Amino acid sequence: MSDASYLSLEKLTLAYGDSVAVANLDLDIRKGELIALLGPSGCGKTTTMRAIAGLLAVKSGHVRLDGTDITRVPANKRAVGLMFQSYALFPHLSVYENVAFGLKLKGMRGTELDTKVQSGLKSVGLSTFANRKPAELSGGQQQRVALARSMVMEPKVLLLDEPLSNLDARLRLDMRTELQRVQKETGVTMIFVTHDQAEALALADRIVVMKSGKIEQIGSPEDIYNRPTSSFVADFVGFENIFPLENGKMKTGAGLIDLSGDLSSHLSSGAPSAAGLAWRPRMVTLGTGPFQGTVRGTSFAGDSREYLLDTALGPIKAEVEASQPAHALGDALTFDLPAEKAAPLLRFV
Amino acid sequence: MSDASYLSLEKLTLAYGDSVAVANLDLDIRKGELIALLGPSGCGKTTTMRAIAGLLAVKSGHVRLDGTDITRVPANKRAVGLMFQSYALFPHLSVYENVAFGLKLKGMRGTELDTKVQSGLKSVGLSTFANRKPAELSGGQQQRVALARSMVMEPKVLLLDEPLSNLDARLRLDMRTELQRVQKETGVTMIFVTHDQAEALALADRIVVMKSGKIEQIGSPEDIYNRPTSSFVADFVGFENIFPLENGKMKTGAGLIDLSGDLSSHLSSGAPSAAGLAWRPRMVTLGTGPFQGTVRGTSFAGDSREYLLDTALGPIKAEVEASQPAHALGDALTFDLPAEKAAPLLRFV
Amino acid sequence: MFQNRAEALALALPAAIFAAAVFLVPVVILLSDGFRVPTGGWTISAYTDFFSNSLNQAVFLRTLRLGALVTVASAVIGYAAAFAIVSLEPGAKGKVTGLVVLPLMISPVARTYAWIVILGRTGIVNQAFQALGITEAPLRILFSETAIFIGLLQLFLPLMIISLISALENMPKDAIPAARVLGANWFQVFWKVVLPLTKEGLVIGGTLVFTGSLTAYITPAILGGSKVLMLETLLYQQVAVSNNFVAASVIAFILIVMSFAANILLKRVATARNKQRSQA
Amino acid sequence: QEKTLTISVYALAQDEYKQIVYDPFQKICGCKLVVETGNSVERLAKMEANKANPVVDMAVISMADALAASRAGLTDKIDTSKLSNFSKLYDVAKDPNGDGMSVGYTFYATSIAYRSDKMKIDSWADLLKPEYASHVAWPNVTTNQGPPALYMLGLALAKDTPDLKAPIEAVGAKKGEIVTFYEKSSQLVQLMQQEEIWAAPIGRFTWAPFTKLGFPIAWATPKEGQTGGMNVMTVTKGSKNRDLALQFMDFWLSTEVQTKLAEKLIDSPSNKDVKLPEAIANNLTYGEETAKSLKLIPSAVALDNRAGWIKTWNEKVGQ
Amino acid sequence: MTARSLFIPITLLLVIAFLIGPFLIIVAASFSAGETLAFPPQGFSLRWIAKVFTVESFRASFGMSLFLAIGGTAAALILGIPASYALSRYKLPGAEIVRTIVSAPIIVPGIIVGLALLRYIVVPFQVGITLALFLAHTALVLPYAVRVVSASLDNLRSDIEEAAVLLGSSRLGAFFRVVMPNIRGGIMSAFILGFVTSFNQVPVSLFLSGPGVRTLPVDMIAYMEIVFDPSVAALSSLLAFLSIGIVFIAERFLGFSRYV
Ligand SMILES: Nc1ncnc2c1ncn2[C@@H]1O[C@H](COP(=O)(O)OP(=O)(O)OP(=O)(O)O)[C@@H](O)[C@H]1O
Ligand SMILES: Nc1ncnc2c1ncn2[C@@H]1O[C@H](COP(=O)(O)OP(=O)(O)OP(=O)(O)O)[C@@H](O)[C@H]1O
Ligand SMILES: NCCCCNCCCN
Ligand SMILES: [Mg+2]
Ligand SMILES: [Mg+2]
Repeated sequence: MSDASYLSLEKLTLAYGDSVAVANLDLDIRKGELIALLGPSGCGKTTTMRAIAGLLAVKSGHVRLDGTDITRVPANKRAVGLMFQSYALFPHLSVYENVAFGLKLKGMRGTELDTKVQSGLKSVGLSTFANRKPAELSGGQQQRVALARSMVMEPKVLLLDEPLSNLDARLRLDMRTELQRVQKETGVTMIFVTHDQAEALALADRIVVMKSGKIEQIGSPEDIYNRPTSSFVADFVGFENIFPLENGKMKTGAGLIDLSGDLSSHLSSGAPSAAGLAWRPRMVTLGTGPFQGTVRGTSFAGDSREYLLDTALGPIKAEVEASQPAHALGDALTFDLPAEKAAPLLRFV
Repeated sequence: MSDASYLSLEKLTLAYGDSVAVANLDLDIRKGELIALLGPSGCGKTTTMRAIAGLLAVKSGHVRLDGTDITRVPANKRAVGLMFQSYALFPHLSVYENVAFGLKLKGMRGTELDTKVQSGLKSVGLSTFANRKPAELSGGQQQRVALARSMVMEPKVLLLDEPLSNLDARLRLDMRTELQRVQKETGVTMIFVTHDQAEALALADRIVVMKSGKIEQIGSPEDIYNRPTSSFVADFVGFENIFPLENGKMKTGAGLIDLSGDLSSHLSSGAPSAAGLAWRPRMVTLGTGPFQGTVRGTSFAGDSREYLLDTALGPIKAEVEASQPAHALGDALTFDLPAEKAAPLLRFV
Repeated sequence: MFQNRAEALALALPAAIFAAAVFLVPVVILLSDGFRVPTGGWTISAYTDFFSNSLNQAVFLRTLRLGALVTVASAVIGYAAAFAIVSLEPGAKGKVTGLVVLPLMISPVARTYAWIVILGRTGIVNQAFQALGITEAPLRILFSETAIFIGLLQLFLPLMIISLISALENMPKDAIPAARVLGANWFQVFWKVVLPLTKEGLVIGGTLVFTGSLTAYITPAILGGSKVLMLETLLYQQVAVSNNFVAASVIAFILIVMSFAANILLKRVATARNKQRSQA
Repeated sequence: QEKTLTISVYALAQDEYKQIVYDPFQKICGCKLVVETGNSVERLAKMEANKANPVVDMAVISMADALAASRAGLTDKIDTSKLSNFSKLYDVAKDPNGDGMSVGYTFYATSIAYRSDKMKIDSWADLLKPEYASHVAWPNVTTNQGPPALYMLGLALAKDTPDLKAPIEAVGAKKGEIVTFYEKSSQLVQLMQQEEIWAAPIGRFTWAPFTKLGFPIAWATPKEGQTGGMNVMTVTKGSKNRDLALQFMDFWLSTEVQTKLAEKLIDSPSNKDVKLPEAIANNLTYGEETAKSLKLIPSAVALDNRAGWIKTWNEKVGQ
Repeated sequence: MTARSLFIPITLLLVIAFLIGPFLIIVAASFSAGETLAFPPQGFSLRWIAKVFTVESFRASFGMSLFLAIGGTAAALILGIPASYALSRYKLPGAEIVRTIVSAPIIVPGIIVGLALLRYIVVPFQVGITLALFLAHTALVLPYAVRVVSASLDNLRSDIEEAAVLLGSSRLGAFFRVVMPNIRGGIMSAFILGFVTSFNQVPVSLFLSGPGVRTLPVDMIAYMEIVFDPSVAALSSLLAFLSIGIVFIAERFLGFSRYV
């Protein structure tokens, strides 16, 4: 075992009956690393987690933890914690007892147990709900019980399946901090699924992007966010203006168009084999540039304002600071897709 | 009935047993309006929706729809749709049958039914899953079935309880568009709970912020986002730097400090009775200004970078464009809380 | 949605009234005979008399023991079997359940006769044991407490399995995986999660088995060779031979109390696991 | 309006009874016959419950139960002058309990069926011999064969007190060896077939199946003699169809009907005019001599000692 | 994993062998030429099967038993399902009392039930025996209906009923459309247990029999009292296969709601 592969998935294939959900997945995770698992609904995130936890029989491939092949080790012997997307709280147990469940199984008793459970409840803000049954809690409260239940266990690997999806933004920030604190204190290796990119960016050491049961890209948050390697990842992380390249030309609604000199040289120096180019809405410059467009839609997003433009290239999304003067539907605008900002894509899928 | 109160809640009090979850709530909603319900976990959002739908007996107060008091009208006679936070899919029915359920009850049959169900499934991207049972779907897929099931019904009022919480960002954008399309086509009045502020801002005509079973503020997205009236709302929507005012002075970790002339005049003209002031991290200017701070934390958030500063005023959060030069932990910085950007708070809670 | 008291009563009362009128009242009147002094007034002397007899005590304890053994065995086997059945594919599930149900339709007398064929000195079991060299001479399994145990278990196990199947079927799907990842071994999963979530099934199944074992007459009579007295045997003697219905009602009441106690005990057992001290 | 006669009988051989007794009688009387079946106990219990408003007109029960019924005031004296066949009955059947309340219509011997190749039975006590006991099934005291068998064992042990203490103790002492104390005689054929047992005291009416097993099985004639039992007819007190009931009883006791029932091996006749071929007779309890020789327990003794027998039995055998 | 995957087939094999073993002896005997039960069976013949159909009293009592088992179980389910629904979905005052009352019939020895009903229902109210039997069997099956169905309902999430109502179903409709299909297993179990209990019921029926009214198991016991010939085995086998048929039909019937 190298340090770089504390937890490793090797050619992991997982299936429900005959339908393969995850195929040939390879992934190495360092000890203490915090991995965010991203990907569209149904791409196999939960499935992968269940296999790591030992809840799903592996069709082929291996799971190794700390040098040992645990592919056939039963779930209760893995020291892998899992917070279920569906919470899976025990309906017959109170909040307190739900959180205490695993600790008791470890043999913890008395004040030690109580202190631990109480602090777990406190960390998710549910101290006053200890005696409620799960059915008497709101959705977000249930989710926090599930979170507390898996965190107090301090497993070697903690898998969190959309741990914060039902929490408000404010609370989510607190919980993020809490996760980081626990991670720092216990050095746990953590994989969490999230659909909230801010969360992934803020928390993760590395982000794994999955697509249809396969890994599409692995990288640091900056990598994924700024340097998506494929059109799929680019689209997924918010590069909404994406164009394929064909013979060095950009394929648009208006046909193949030559790249500007800037862009052309930017590419040939940085990514000579690029198969496409992508710009986030925020990267599109409005009010100046070689292209023409008409405002077809607009929406407010707090700090900024988004415009949907009808252009010869096809629809273009642009985002500008909310403090800038607003454009109305039907306004004609010039815009640019600045060369230095374009993300070159290696694969176009 | 005035147009401004197509759906109205009057002094609505809701309780579980003896514990009051929602107290004396008043709310008027226009026909065709799209309301976002925001608030911390456990504040009573689901409870309110259940009461509107007729699933929860009203302790006191009234629910009126289109001029009729429906407080005691049974749930199935209300023409109010609800998408459950827990999905509540019928486990024994296929995805198709789940979506067709309500339509069949309306007497729809044959091709009309089929067309409708298929288009519902298509709109949530689940056409190929029609024959699966809910247990064979991923979390996000289940959520989309629930969404489709409630949308195809085209009720007068559609209540969506965290409809998109388990979807990835990309899909969430598509679903948003879909919701807007349906809303436009059918003119349905919609209330949705979301913890995603971008969603609330982008979709909602008005936002209702709840706290502990009461309404804290109602307003347009711009209002809520830029002009929170209370420290609670300010904090909730991301004004992370909040200070109370005492006798015209700002109460900070360094004691009461005088307001700068700018700020003072800004206040006395705009909000003479302000009880507090708030700045978003993005409003804090770094590198210049009267205050001093040391970088204690930093985090990446895609487009931007966040700094947590230790200052005499207390901890301050600042956010700057990621393209700006980065500061390291321990760096000393000057900063300003610009007067013109401060949001004056009427209540400090 | 479900806070309407009138609605609840309207749903529950017909069954309750029916059971009370058709069943409870006549039975209570009959049983009250055992508490009556012929000259008027009430007494429990029939019960103190019954228990002061050492034979009766022994029979009582034996009945209790056998009932408990059969109940525990059927619970253990029943859970394993019900678990296995529930995890089958829908089609196979129906067929296997059908197989479990089949023996229930055989007349209990015929079934005990079949056990005579199986357990007899020249029966299949003894033949197998001898062929495998496990025993030299044929074992005397028939006409013993063991034979009664086997007969009763076969008679009542299906009731337990069927009760448990319906309880297991709707158990929340992720409860067991959740317990597993929290470190529970299969025994703990069962004890702490499955048992409390299926307690209604266990209570009903256990009560059926226990009560059935207490009041079984034919099986102890035939397979026990009447060498092993049970309370129901005494009851039957009072009714069938002595025509003493008051004495019979005393024994019946004791049996009822035993069943009722078992019912309560079962509920306790199933719930005990989650009565935990919470210092919150 | 058609008259209805309700009778209460043992549940045995109802198809044959219908053919031989019920249907022909309905033709003769032009009345409707309703038949209730069951064992003595439950039928007596029902008669008792319906005492004020009797449902049954005529009941067929055991001799001892008949005495119990008459003691409980459930039956009436039988006007034998209305029974044309009364005089044809064996004397023992005419008034078995001596109270004028019952008439015997059939009786049976009880002795020991045994494997003649494996053992030799000369006395009831032979069953308890060490080399035999572990191949014997003994009737439970609660069965009809139980007390008579014990009674005969008492005679063999020369300790024939009405409380049957000595024979019960003797059986109790061998309880570990004795294969089973049977409740239903039907299981004996099974046990005999499987060679679990070689011998058991049985009533003659269950004899036939043993002869078909393919083993040498004999009917013992122990030196103490055979015992047995008698079933009788009674008329319910307060019956509204007394004459019809008597007419029915008379029909049943007729030589023709008794012969037919005997030929089907259902009931041994109590009518001495019945003549049977040897093959049939051998499977029944037939003939005046046989009838007279049976050592029956008097009903009063049975009734008065029943509870005591059971108590002793439970202590010695059931413990 | 392998231990677990073996657990299921092995458990099932052992349990079924144990439960079905005696049944196979009975079936074998039904088709045997011998006079007793035996294994291996002695020869092959259909005479015992044929004999079953010639015993006249079996026919009448079979009809009675079938009526009681199906009618009584159906009546018990009609009374019991609403009660179990109330018990598991509502906060019912006195719920424990109701539960105890409806469950009581399973813990009282049958002889006592039969006698009590004879003395205090049949005689004083002059209730017909058939009706009395029907009432008694309904009462006896009621506990299964209530408790077994409760076991299913308790674990069934209740939000789906709310969802059905919001999609336009009436409360009753929601019950039939989304509750019933999901507790079919429980109802089926209750039906099987009830049917079998009723059909095999001896002690209660002993006293509740009257002129011309008898149940099959009582008849069978009477038939077997003195002579056991394999026709009883044959009858048992026939009944077992019939019950499979009935269970199958009930399955179809209960499963019907799936397509409503
Ligand atoms: N069945 C219940 N019994 C008792 N209390 C309940 C019940 N359901 C909810 N509550 C309580 O009522 C309050 C409001 O709950 P509600 O579900 O409306 O919250 P919410 O705003 O939807 O929260 P979330 O965002 O976490 O879903 C919470 O404090 C919750 O604990
Ligand atoms: N029990 C099951 N039987 C059959 N197919 C299943 C089952 N569970 C999941 N699937 C399918 O496997 C694929 C992967 O599912 P998984 O739950 O891993 O997705 P996910 O990435 O977690 O999605 P989400 O973000 O929506 O939760 C999906 O297409 C899903 O439909
Ligand atoms: N299922 C219980 C069977 C009880 C039988 N007792 C009655 C004895 C009457 N023959
Ligand atoms: Mg998932
Ligand atoms: Mg909620």
